[in-house]
Amino acid sequence: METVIQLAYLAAAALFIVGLRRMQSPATARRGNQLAAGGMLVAVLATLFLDDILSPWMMILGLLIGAGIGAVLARQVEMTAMPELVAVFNGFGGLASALVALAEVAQYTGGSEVLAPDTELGAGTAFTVVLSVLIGMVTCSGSFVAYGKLSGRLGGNPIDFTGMRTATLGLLGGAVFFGGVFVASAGAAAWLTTLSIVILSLSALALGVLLVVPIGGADMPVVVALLNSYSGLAAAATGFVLGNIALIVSGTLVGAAGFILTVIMCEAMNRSLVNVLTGGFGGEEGAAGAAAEAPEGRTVSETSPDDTTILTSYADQVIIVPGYGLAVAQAQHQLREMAELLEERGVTVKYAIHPVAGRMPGHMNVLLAEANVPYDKLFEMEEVNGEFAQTDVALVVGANDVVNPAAREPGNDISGMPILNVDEAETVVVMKRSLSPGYSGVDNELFYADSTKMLFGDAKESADAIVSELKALA
Amino acid sequence: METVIQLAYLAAAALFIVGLRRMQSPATARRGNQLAAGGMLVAVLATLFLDDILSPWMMILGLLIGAGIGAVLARQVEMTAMPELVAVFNGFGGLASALVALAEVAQYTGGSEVLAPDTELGAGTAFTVVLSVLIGMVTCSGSFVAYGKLSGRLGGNPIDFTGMRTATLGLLGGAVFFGGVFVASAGAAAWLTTLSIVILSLSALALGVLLVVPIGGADMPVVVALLNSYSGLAAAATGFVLGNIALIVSGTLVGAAGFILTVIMCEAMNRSLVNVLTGGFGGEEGAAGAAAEAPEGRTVSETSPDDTTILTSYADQVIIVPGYGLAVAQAQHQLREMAELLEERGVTVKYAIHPVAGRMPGHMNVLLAEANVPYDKLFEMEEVNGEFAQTDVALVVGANDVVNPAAREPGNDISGMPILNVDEAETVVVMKRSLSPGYSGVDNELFYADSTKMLFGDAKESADAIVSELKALA
Amino acid sequence: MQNFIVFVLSAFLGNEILSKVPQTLHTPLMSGANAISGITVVGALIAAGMSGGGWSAWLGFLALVVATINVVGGFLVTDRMLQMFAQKQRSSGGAEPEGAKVK
Amino acid sequence: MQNFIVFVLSAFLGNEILSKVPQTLHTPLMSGANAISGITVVGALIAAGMSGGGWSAWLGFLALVVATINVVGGFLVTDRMLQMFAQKQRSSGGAEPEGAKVK
Ligand SMILES: NC(=O)c1ccc[n+]([C@@H]2O[C@H](COP(=O)([O-])OP(=O)(O)OC[C@H]3O[C@@H](n4cnc5c(N)ncnc54)[C@H](OP(=O)(O)O)[C@@H]3O)[C@@H](O)[C@H]2O)c1
Ligand SMILES: NC(=O)c1ccc[n+]([C@@H]2O[C@H](COP(=O)([O-])OP(=O)(O)OC[C@H]3O[C@@H](n4cnc5c(N)ncnc54)[C@H](OP(=O)(O)O)[C@@H]3O)[C@@H](O)[C@H]2O)c1
Repeated sequence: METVIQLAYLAAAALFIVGLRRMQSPATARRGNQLAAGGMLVAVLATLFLDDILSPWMMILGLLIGAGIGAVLARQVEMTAMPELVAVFNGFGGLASALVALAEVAQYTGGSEVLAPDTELGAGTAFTVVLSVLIGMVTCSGSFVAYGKLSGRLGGNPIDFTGMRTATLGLLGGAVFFGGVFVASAGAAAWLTTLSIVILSLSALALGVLLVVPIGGADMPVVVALLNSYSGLAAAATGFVLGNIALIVSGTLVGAAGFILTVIMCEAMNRSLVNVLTGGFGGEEGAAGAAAEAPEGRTVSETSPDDTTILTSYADQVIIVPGYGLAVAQAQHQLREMAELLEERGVTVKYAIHPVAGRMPGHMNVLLAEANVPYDKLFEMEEVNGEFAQTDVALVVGANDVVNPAAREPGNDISGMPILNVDEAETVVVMKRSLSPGYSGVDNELFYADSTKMLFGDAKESADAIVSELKALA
Repeated sequence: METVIQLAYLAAAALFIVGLRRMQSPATARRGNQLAAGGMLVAVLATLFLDDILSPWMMILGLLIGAGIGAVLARQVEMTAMPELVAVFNGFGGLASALVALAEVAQYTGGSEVLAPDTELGAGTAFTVVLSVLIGMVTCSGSFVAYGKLSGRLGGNPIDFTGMRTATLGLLGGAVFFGGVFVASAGAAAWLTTLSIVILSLSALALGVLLVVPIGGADMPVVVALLNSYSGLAAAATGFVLGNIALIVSGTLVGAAGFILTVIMCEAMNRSLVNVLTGGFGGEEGAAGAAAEAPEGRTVSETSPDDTTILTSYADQVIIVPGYGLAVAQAQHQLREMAELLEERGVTVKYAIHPVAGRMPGHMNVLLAEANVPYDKLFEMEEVNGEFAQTDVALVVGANDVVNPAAREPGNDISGMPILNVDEAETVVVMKRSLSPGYSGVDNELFYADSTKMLFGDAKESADAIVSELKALA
Repeated sequence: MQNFIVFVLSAFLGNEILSKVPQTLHTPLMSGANAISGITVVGALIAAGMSGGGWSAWLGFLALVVATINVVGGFLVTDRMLQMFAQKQRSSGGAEPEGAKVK
Repeated sequence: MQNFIVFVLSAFLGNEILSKVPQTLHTPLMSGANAISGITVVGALIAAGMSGGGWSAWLGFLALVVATINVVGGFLVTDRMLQMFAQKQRSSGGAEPEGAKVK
């Protein structure tokens, strides 16, 4: 039986591997996710057949409650609230890993046999318990702070108070110290073991808060990806505690996934991970500080939905550049409709997707997929950047940083970030609500360029108006 | 110490992985091979620090003798004899794995402790011993037969005698039976254990011979790749016997490599692996049976090096199609020189590389690399196939099957194999020694086509003559 | 030690597999990977079901509930997202109305 | 069991890494992989050095010799081959004579 269960765990790990492999193509990705879910089912079922189960009802009840809550959350969430939801799930994952390690400790200090087969709580295991609790708890509280910032429940501003760095370092030192005490006392005094692990848990929770609080709201996706990596590592550490292969393999895979995503995002923003984690960059404070009105002596030329309709409907080629504002306005359906109407009139319409447009990697792809925009109309930055020069109208919908020419000059927060060359198009129409800057807080010269026309207003409303005009034209 | 050695083994495995990863690009491949060699060094050094070493001199002596022989063999071999050499090394690898497993058995039956730490020769270990001996010995004798066929010491013809299949099946049955006896007797009678494993070894050796002997000489590269996979698996099985992680990881990686190469070769030849292993296909007997003289009523137009020189030097574009004959003639240096002279005269010269030209995957690439032909002149089949129609001269150098239009028709041995469309070129010059068919034994209609001119003779001599003519022209 | 080896191999494997996921799928990858990290549900099951009771059992039970939320919610939400990608592919041939498929 | 897990993970990893090797490098890959399969030299060392003598030691010694041939020969010959590829890259810029580099 033992061997069969081990084989089932291995099969689960294999299903995760195969599932993740299928994530390499949109055509197979859904199947891949289902395979991974199947792997999870196999692992859970196998566990239910372990010997020595004392309270099967507790297991079933826990599964049912968790599954119910998870299903409801997953059903109800808006697609735009994806980053928040991932953050919440992630926090739960980290918490669970830490709690399992704590249960193992409770089992030990309660004088019972420990959960891992054939082991006592030796120094090696104690060390992995510390890792599991530390990483798990940091992931948990960090993820919930990230959730708060992403959902707007906490302010997005980087929070910084005097002595915060000191406090962070102090907590880290404390966590390490009590981790050491825990390992040292693991074979000896039970009260010291309990005390040290409780203090460790609380410090780790506080640490998670302090680590994420100073990071600006807009950098949260990077934080979520990194915490995702941590929650994988926490699961792997728990796997070490229990000597469970399924946990080690899958946890490590997730750790790698999160880490790769983090690196990719940082690269695309042309910033280092350290800069993201310590920068206090990208809060709304930056936005508030910069100009929301045209500065003196500069003029912007405004346009209306009617004019934009005429302009685009007589164009040969229109390139749509979506950005975070599209997600905020939820304008993807209107945009798709507009593009289709233009195509009916013989206009070539393309979408130019910047790698970090939006707030999550692939954010725009998910949004446009939701609105059923066909694949072959989406172009990556490198593919499309040469085409703006032959394009009549570049339609910038709620994008800002990804089209900001300031990136080409040195000495500002987005210097060196590759951008979409919309300014090479004959006319640029920018759909946004004001002149306020984007995520980075860097002012955008594009708005004042001669070839640029601003279409102020919520992107959804503007797009709706254009759609009506186009229908009237036909 | 134990842990440090284990970590060293893990480091060795990691170096193999990183090394093999670098094989993904020609620019990094050499570094990759060196890293893998470094990994091997780490593993060997770590092993020398194991406790309980009884005879260090034996270890050092064995290493020195082996290294000496290996270095001499590697230094002296001709690049064209590569497949043979790999076959020989492979045979040694398989033999070594089997011998290690046998040593473990000898240790046990001699009443001493077994080599693997903390284990006796239980049923599980005994089973892995059987696998290791079986796979290792089959690999060994099979590889040496393959060597014999590749080097021409054994005839290339598929050998088949009455009752061979029966004999093969009998041996396999015997091997399985005595393997079973070995496992069953492992805890009990030492004499039975010894006897059964000796019989198993001998049957496995005979089995390796009988499995490879019926396969035609030209299919040997596929066999070598498959045996390569086996030798990896034998090493992995030995790793199970000894509980050694370095052996398991590396052996499995090699197993995967050999298997992938086997599959790729079979796919490129449009044949199934089963067909290769049982087909009795591709011996010289086929070649002998087919026409080496033009059949009655068919004429071929012959040409001379002089004419070919004129023809190519006034061409705009010449595409060179190398094949196995280039390797036989060792004409790559002359060919490169010829191409360079033509280029000096303003002719565009390209090399078209068919995926299975030659007798090993990438055979032509290795040959042409040896002659310093620059990368950017080599084109894969898909890239270049559309260009023949705009080409003045297609120069087929010792290639046959890969340009045989019979592949486009059903019902013969190469039906369905993709080919290079040389017949679309204005003129085709075929450099080979006779009208005899190639590897597959299928007659080639191309030789009788109106646009084809045959330049009979050894490819090296013909190319040499053309080079002299070109120099005289200049 | 063996566990550590498994860890190293998994890290290599994860790196190989995941660095090839295209940008388009990064959001679903993030949530899908997150769901997989819920594998800790196995540990939670062990903790909830095999503890002798007391603190240990309650910690295990709590772990089980939150881990299951992570697993079930994570896979479902990823599926919802990927479903949209699948739809998009199906409909990319043209803008036929749904009814067109019936014929 | 643990060993079997390591085996499975290695197989996945090998498949990922090796299916991306370009055709150009298949011959060196074959001989390089072959050299790596000589890792059995580690087993041979153990057998040769740790046996109590007799049959076991001689079998181990023989295993050691042939395994080392495989390892040393295999890596060297692969290096020879790959060296040619490296040369080719260097000289692909043009057919300058060697002397040109001195300046
Ligand atoms: N994708 C990722 O993985 C990722 C992760 C972390 C950070 N980032 C960062 O996020 C930024 C993304 O650039 P981006 O150009 O997509 O976005 P952005 O620079 O943040 O600009 C978004 C713009 O949308 C406008 N907007 C907001 N709500 C709107 C509505 N309802 N209707 C119309 N417009 C609206 C805003 O202007 P108004 O307020 O004037 O309307 C704002 O300027 C980059 O700096 C990137 O580095 C991306
Ligand atoms: N690459 C691989 O991985 C691989 C593996 C296994 C099998 N194969 C098979 O091998 C074949 C390869 O096709 P191929 O076109 O390269 O070779 P081929 O069909 O075997 O033909 C080679 C030709 O070279 C000629 N030749 C031999 N020695 C010569 C010399 N000294 N000078 C000039 N010509 C000489 C021979 O004709 P004469 O005797 O008239 O000179 C022969 O017709 C395919 O059928 C493929 O399936 C390939």
